[in-house]
Amino acid sequence: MNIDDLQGLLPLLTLAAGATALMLQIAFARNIKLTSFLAVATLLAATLSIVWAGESAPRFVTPLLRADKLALVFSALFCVAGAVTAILSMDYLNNRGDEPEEYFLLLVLSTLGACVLAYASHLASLLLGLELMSVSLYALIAYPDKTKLPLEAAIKYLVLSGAASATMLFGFALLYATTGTLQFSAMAQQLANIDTGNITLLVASVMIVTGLGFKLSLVPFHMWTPDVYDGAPAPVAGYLASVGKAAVFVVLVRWFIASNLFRFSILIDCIALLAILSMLAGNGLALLQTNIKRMLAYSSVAHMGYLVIILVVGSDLAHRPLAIEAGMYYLIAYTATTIAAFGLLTLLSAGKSQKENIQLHDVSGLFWHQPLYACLMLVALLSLAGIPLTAGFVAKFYLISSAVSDGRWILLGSLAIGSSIGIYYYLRVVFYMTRRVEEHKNIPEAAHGLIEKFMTCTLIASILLLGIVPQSLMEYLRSILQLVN
Amino acid sequence: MGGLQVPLEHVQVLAALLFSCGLLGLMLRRNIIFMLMSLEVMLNSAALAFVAAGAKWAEADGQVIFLLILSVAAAEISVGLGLVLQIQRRFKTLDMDSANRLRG
Amino acid sequence: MMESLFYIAAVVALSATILALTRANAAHALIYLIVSLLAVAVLFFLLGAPFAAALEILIYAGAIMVLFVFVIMMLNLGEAGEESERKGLHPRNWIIPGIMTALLFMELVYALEQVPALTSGVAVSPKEVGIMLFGPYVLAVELASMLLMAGLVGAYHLGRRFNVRNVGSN
Amino acid sequence: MSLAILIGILLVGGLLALLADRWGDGTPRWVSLVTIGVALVYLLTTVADTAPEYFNTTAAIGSDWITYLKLDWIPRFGISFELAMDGLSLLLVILTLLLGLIAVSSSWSEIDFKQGLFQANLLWTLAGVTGVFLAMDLFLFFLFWEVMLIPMYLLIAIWGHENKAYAAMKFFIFTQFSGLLMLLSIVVLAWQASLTNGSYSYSYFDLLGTTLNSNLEFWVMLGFFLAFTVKLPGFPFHTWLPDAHTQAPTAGSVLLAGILLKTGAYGLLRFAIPLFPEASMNFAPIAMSLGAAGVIYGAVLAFAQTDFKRLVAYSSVSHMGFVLLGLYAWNNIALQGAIMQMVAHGVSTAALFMMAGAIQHRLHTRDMRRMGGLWHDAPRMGACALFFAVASLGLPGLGNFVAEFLVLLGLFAVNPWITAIAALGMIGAAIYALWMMQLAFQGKPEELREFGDFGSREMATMATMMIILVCLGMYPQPVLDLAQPVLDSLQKLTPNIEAVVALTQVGVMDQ
Amino acid sequence: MNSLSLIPALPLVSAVLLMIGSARLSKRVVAIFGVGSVGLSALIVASVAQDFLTTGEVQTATLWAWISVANFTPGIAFYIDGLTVVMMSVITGVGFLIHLYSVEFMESDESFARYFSYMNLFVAAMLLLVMADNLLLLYLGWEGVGVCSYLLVGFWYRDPNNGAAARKAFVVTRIGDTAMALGLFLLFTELGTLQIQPLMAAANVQWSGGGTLPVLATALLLGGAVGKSAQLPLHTWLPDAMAGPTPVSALIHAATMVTAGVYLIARTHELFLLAPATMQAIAWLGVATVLLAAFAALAQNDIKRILAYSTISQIGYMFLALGVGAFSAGIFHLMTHAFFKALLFLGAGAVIHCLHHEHNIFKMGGLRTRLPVVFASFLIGSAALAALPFTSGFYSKDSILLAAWALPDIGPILWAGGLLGALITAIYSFRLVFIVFFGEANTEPDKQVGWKIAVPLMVLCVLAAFGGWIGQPLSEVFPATADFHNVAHSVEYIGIAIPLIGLLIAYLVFLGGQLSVSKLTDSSLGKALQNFWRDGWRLDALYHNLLVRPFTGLARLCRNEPVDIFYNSIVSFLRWSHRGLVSLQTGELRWYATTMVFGLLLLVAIMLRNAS
Repeated sequence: MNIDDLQGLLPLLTLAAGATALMLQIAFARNIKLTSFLAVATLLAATLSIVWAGESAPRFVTPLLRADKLALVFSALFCVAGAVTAILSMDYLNNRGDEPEEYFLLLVLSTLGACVLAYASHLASLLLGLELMSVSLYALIAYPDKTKLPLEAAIKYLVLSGAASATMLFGFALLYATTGTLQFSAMAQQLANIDTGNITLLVASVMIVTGLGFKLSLVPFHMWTPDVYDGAPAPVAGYLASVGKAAVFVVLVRWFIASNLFRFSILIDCIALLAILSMLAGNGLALLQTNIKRMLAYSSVAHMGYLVIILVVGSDLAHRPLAIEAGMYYLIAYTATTIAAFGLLTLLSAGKSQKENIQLHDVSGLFWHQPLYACLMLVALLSLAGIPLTAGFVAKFYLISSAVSDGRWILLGSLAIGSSIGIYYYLRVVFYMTRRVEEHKNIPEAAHGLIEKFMTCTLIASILLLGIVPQSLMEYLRSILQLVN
Repeated sequence: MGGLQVPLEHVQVLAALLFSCGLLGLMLRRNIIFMLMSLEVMLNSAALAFVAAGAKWAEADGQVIFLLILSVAAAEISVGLGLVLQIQRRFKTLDMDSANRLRG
Repeated sequence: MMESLFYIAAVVALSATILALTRANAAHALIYLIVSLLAVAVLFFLLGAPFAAALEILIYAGAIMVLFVFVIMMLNLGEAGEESERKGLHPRNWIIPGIMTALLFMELVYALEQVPALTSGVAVSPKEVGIMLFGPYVLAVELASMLLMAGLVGAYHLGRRFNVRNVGSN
Repeated sequence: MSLAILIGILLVGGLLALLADRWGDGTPRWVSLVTIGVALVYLLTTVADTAPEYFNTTAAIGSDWITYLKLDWIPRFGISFELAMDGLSLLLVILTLLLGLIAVSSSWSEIDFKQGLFQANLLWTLAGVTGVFLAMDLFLFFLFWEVMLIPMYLLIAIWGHENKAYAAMKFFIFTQFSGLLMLLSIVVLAWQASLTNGSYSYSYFDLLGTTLNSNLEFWVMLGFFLAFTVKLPGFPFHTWLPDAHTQAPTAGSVLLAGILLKTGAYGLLRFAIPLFPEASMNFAPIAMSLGAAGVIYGAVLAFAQTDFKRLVAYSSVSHMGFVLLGLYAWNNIALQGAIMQMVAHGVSTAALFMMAGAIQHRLHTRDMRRMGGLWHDAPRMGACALFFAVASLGLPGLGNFVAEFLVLLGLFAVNPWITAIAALGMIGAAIYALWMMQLAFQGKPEELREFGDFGSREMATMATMMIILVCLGMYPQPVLDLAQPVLDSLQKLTPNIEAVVALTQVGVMDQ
Repeated sequence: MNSLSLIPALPLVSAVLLMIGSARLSKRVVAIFGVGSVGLSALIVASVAQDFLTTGEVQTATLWAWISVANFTPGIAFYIDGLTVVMMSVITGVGFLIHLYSVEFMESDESFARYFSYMNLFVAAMLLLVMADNLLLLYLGWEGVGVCSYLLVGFWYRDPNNGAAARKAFVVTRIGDTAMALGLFLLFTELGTLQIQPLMAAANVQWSGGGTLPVLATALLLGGAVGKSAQLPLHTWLPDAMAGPTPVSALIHAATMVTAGVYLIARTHELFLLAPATMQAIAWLGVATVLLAAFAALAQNDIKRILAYSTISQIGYMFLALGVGAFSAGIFHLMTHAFFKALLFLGAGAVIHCLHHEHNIFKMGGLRTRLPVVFASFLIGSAALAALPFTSGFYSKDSILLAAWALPDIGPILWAGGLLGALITAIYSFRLVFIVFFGEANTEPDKQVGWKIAVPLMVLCVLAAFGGWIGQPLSEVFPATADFHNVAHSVEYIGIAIPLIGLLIAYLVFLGGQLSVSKLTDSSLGKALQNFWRDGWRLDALYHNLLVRPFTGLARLCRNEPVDIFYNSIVSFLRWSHRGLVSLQTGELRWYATTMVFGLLLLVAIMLRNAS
C-alpha cells in the first residue's frame, strides 16, 4: 500500500480520523457545540477530499476497495447528506435528551460505512460497510431516550436486519463455496465458466439479493420500513431512507456489474418481480396513510421498486450504460429529495412539543404560517411524485428512457400505475398544507434559526437545479461510468 | 491434522439446518432475548458455512471472514443487548408481541 | 474416527441449538447455546480451522455469551417470564414457522446437492490466517475496529442509563 | 428570443404579484392585469414585426413559423429549449392572454384570501399554457403540460368550494396518469427516431417523419391520444371536468374551460395527428365515435344538472366533442371548424362560468333550484346570460355556430351517420341552455332578495366577450386565415391521407 | 346596395339600441325607435318593390365574405327577386302595423323596451331569412327568428308555463332545423355550394329527377320547413306558443315566421321539383294538417288557440299548394293569410286587451255593439279565413284547390280533403264570431280601443277584404302552372259553395240554435271526441310519453355520472387493496420475520423451479 493508495482512500481516512477525534473529544470534554462543529467539519472535509482523491483514481486499494470516480462521487454525496443531516439535527437534539454528543459520532461512523459500501469491491468490505452503517443506525434510531417508539423501531430494525445480514452471509458462503473467491472481479472470471442454471449459485445469489433487498426494503422484505421510519427520529429516518438505501444500491450495482450477474436471466426475472411488487404494493400501502413518515416510508418502497428497474434493464449489454447512468442519477435525485422531505419533518418536530409522529393534520395550513418550509415540502413532494422542474422528474425520465430502450413494457406499466397512485398521497399532503388557517388548530412548533432557513433554501435549490439543469451532472456521470465499465 | 473425509455437502447441510433453526426461532419466539439468540445461531451457521468453504478451497479467506462475522455479531449483539435493557425499562416486558406500538 | 467425531459434533450442535431455542427459561437456553457453540468449535477444528475454533470458544462462547448472561442476570429473568414463554411455545404457534422452515431447509438441501467436490481436509494454520489478515485484509481489520467502536458507543449510550433512572416516565 | 420573453413576463409578473400582497390590499390584481396587458402588447408588437412575411409566404413547411427559438438544454438526450409560433399558436396564445384578463377581472372582488398568491398562480398557469402552445420540443412540451397543472391545482385546492379536495385531486390524477402515458409515448417515439437518426432528439421537427411499425405506432399514438383526450375532455375521460369546474373559483373555471381544455385539442392537432398520421387515420372512426358520444352525452347530462357550474361543465364536454369530431374528420373545413370551436367555446364558456361565479358570489349557491326570476333582479345579467346561452346552443351569427357548422359540414363528407348523431347534440344544446335560462333567470322572482346587477367592470368584461363572439360569428375570416397555413402544412405532411379518407368514407356517395 | 342592407339593418340597430338602453329610454322614445325603424324599413322595401316592379330585374348585393374555407364560401349577400319582394313587403308592412298596434297594447308593461327590442330583432332576422342569397344566411335568419319567437313567447317570464311554452316552441322547431342543417350539409357535400341559385342550377345539371339524393336532400329541408311552419308532425308547439303577447302571435305565429317553411320550399322549389316523392309527401302532409288542425280548432275554447289551430290548418293549405306544384298559389295564400290572420289575431288581441285578459270565448259574448271596430275586423277576417267569395282568402284558397284538382291520380282526393277542411274552417271561424260577438254579454269591456289599435285593424281589414286583387310578381320565379280554365265549372262551384254551407251550419248551430248538436256533443263518444280534438288529437301526450319522458328519464338516470362508476370502482379496488396490505403490517416482529422467510422461500422456489 503506497501513498497513492492512501490518497484514493482520502474520504474514508478523513471520516475515520474524524470519528476517532470525535470519540476522544467526547471522552475528554463533552461539548455539544464543539462536537457538532467537528462532525460537520469532518463530513465536509471528507467531501472536499474527493478532489484530491480523484487524482489517484481509479485504482484498487487492496482487493477490498476500489477507489474510482463512482465511489468518490457517491462518497461525496453521502458525506454531504450526512452533513445536512447533522446540521438539521442540531436543533432537534438540543430539545431531546441528554448527552447528544455520541449522536454525531455515530452519524460519522455510519457515513463511513456508507462510503465503504461505495468503495466496496469485495464481499468482506461489503459486509463491513453494511454492518458499520447498520450498527451505527441501530443506535441512532434508538437515540432519543424519552419515548418508547424509537426503541421499538431500533430493536425491530436490529433483529430483522441481523437476520437479513445472516441470510446474506449464508449466500456469500455458498457463493464462496462455488467460486472460491470473494472479490467481485475475480468472481466474474469464475462465474463466466459456470452454467447459468447452477442451482447453488442461483440460490446463493437469491439469498444475497434477499439481504440487500431487505436493506432496500423491496417487497416482500419491506415490512420493517414504516415502523422504523415512524419510530426513528426524523433526521435519522431521513438519513436511513436516503444514504442507507443509496449506499446499498450502489454496492448492489457494483457487484452486479463487476461480477456480471446479469447473465443469470432468471435472477433478473426475480428482481423484476420484486420491482413490480414494490411499485404496486408500496404505492398501495402509502395510499391512505395519515402519518407522513409512514407515508414516506411506503413511498420509498415504491421508489426502490422504480430504481431496481435499472438492474433489469442493465441485463442487456447494449443498454447497460444508459441504465446505470439513469440509476445513479435517480439515486442522487432521490437522496436530495428524501433528505429534504425528512428535513422538513425534522424542522417541524424540532420544537419542544416533542411531537414525533407528524400526522397530516399537523401540517395543515403550513403554507400560511411557515411558507418557506411548506415550499420545501412542496418541492420535495413534487419531486417524489415526478413532476417536471424537479429532480425527481428528470430521474424518472431517465429511468423511463432506459426502460423504453430495452422494451420493458410490463415494468413501465407498473411504474405508470404506481406513479399515478403516488400522486394521490403526495398531493394530499400538499392539500393539507394549503388548508385555510381557520381549518386547523394545532400548529407544531418549528425550528426557525438562520441555519435552518439557509439549509431549506439550499435543499430547494438543489432539487430544482437537478430538475432544471441536469445536463452537467448527466455528462459527468456518463464520463465516470464509462471509466467504471 | 487433516484427513477428515466428510463430504463438504454434509457440512453445508448442517449449516443450513442451523440456519433454518435460527429462522425458526426468530419466527417462533416472542422474547427478544431468544430472538437475539436465534440471530446468533444464524450468524454462526453462516460462519460455519464460510469456514467449510474455506476448508474446501484450503484458503485462509474463510477464517478471515469468520473473524469479521464474529466482530459483526459482537457489535450487533452489544447494541442489541443495550436495547434489551432499555426495552425492559420502558415496556416492562421483553415480549415483542406486547411491545408493539408501531403498526399499520 | 474423525468422521464419526464430526457427525457426533454435528448432532450435538443441532440438538443443543434446537433445545436452546425451545427453552422457556433464558438461562437454560443460554447454556444449551453455549454447548452448541462448543460443538461448532469442534467442527471448525475438524475442518482444519484451528484458529476459528479457538476464536469460536474464546469470543463467541466466551465473550458474547457472557454478555447474554450478564443481561439475563441483570434483568433477573426468572420464573416470572417462563409461564408466558411456555404459552408462546404452544404447538399451534409452531405450524406456520415449522412448515416454512422445513420447506426452506428442503430447498436449501436441494440446492446444496450440487455443491461439488469433497473437503480436502487441508488445515489452514493460524499463521496463514494472520498473514492474510495483515495482508490483503488489513483494511478489513481497520474497518472491523470502526465497527466495534460503533457497537461500543451504541451499547454505551443505550446501556448507561439503566440503573441511574430506573423509573421511566413512559 | 421574444417567445421566451413572453413566457418570462408572465412568470416574473407572477412573482411580482406574490410580492405585491405586501404593498397593499388590491395591488396584486393590478399587477396581474398589467402583466397580462404587457404580455399581450409585447406579443402583438412582436408579431406585427415578423408576421407580414408569414402571411405572404405560401412556402413549404418549416418556413411558415412566425418566430422560432432554439437553445440547447439537455444535449445528452437531444433536448432543447425550442419554441416556435405559427398562426395556430398565435391564435391560441392571444386567446390565452385575453381570457387571462377576463379571469383577472372575474376574480376581482371574489378573492379575499391570499390575493397575491392567487394572482401568481393565475399568471403561472397562463405561462404554462402559453408554453404548451409554443413548445416545439416534445420534452419541453411535456414539461409545460405538467407544470401548468400545479398552479391550477393550487387554484382549485386553495380557493375552491366545498368539495375542493376531491375535485382538485381528481383533476390532477386524471391528467397526470394520462400525461405519464404520454411521456412514455414521447420517450418511445424519441427512442425509435434515435434508432434511425443515430442520436436522440426530442424536437418536433426531427420526430415528424419517424416511421414506426404499425403496431407500435398505434400504441404510441394512443398514449398521446389519451393524454389529450383526457384534457379535452372527450367521453369517457371527462368525469374530472364537472367536478373540477364546479369546485374551482371563478377565475379557475374560466382558465380551465377557456384555455386548459384547448391544450388538449391543440395537442391532438399539433402532435397526435401529424406525428402518427396513419395510426390516427385508422383510429379516426373510434375517435369520431367518441366525439359524437361526447356531444350527446354531455348534452344529456347538462340537462340533468341542477348545479349551474356543473351544467356549464357538461356543456363543455358536449362542445369539445365537436372539436374531436372536427379534428378526426381531417379535412380542411372540419379542421377549421374545430379551431374555431376552440376559440369560440373558450370565450362563451368562460363567460358562462363568470356568470355562475357572479351568481354564486351574490346568492352563495350554485343550485339553480334556489334561483329563479333573477332576470327581474338583474336584467343586465339576464341579458348577458341569455346571450351566452344562445351562443352555446349554437345560434347562427355567433362564433359557436360557425364552428359547429363547419365541423359538421366537413364531417358530413367523411361520415354522414356520425354527423347525423352529432347533430342531435344541437337539439340537446337547445334543451339544456334554455332549461338553464328557465331555472336561473325566469320564473317567479323571490321577493326580498338582495341581488345586485352587474356593475360596470363586469359589464365591460361581458361586453368584450359578446363583441368577440359576434365578430367570430359574423366575420370569422381573420381567425380562419390565421389557421389556414397551419392546416395546409399539416395536409402537406400527410399526402397519403386522402387515400385513407376515401377508405373510411361511408355513405351517400355510394347510393 | 346600401338601401338593401338598410332594410334588415334598421330594425337590427334599433333592437340593439333598445336592448342597451332599455333601462334609460322613455316609453315614447322606445316606441319611436321600435315602430320607426320598421316603418322606415317598410318604406325602403316599398321603394325597392317599386324598382323591381318597374324594371323586373333581380337585384343582388354582397356585403362581405362571411366564411371562406376551401370551397365553402358563403357571403353576407342578398338576392332580391319577386318572391323576396312579396315576402319583404308582407314582413315590413304587416310588421309595421303590428308594431304600431303593440305600442298601445303593451303600454302598461314594464318591459316595454325589451318587447320592442325583441320585435325589432325578429323583423331583422326574418328579413335576413327572406333576403338571403345562400342557405347559410337563410339558416341564420331561420334560427334568429326561432330565438326571437322563444323570447317573445316567454316574454312574461314569471309564469313558468310561458317559459315551458317558449322552450317547447324552440326545441320542437330546432328538431326540424337540425334536419335542415343536415340537408344543407348534404347539399354542400354533393353540389359544392350553398348559394341558392347556383345550387339549383347545379342540382338540375347533376341530379336526375326522382333520384335518391334529391329526395333525401329535400326531405331533410322539408324537415326544417315542417318544424318552422308547424306542420304535422311538428306542429304541437304552435298552440302553446300563444302564451306570448297577442301582437307577437299575430306577427310571428300567424303572419311571418310560421310561413318561413313555405318560403323555404318555394325558394328552393327547383330542388323539390327534382324529387316528386317529396312533393307528394308535402301535399299529403298539407292535407292531413289542414284536416287535423281544423278539427282541433273546432273544439277549442280559447280564442287564441282557435286561431292558432286555424293557422296550422291554413299553412297546411300552403303546403298542399307547394306539394301540387302551385308555388304561386301557395305564396299567394301566404300573403292573404298574413293579412287576415294578422287581422284576426289583432282583433282577438283587442278583445283580450279590453276584457281584462280573458281568453275563454264562452265568457265573452255580445261584443258586437260594445267593440264595433273589433267586430268589423273580426267579421272581415273570418270571412276571409272561411274563404267566403270575393274575400282575399277566397281567391287564394280557390286557386290552391283548383291546382290540387288538376293533379293527376291523387288530385281529387287532395282536393276533397282540402274542401272538407274549408267546410270546417268556415264552421269554426263563424263559431268564433257568433259566440264572441253575438248573444248574451258575459263580460263588460273595461276600455275601448285607441287609434294605435284601430288604425292597424282597419288597414288590415282593407287588405283582408281586397288583398285578393293584389298581383304578385312571381311569374319569373316559379315555373308556370297548369292552366285551370278547362277545369269543370262544377268543381269551381263546389269550391264557392262549401264555405257558405259551413257558414250556414255555424249559424244554425251556434247562433240560431235551430240545429242542436247537444245530443251529439253530450254523448260519451261526442265528449270524448271533443276532448280528443281539444287536446290536439292527443299528440302532445303521445310525444310526451314517447320522447320527453324517455329523455328526462335518461337524464335523471345519468345525473350522477354513470361513467364515474367505472373510475370509482378503481378507487374502491385501490382502497380495498390498501386496507388489505395495511392489515399485513401488524407491527409484530415475528410476523415480519415470517414474511421475510416467505419471500426468501418464494425466490428460492422460483430458482429451483426454473433451474431444474
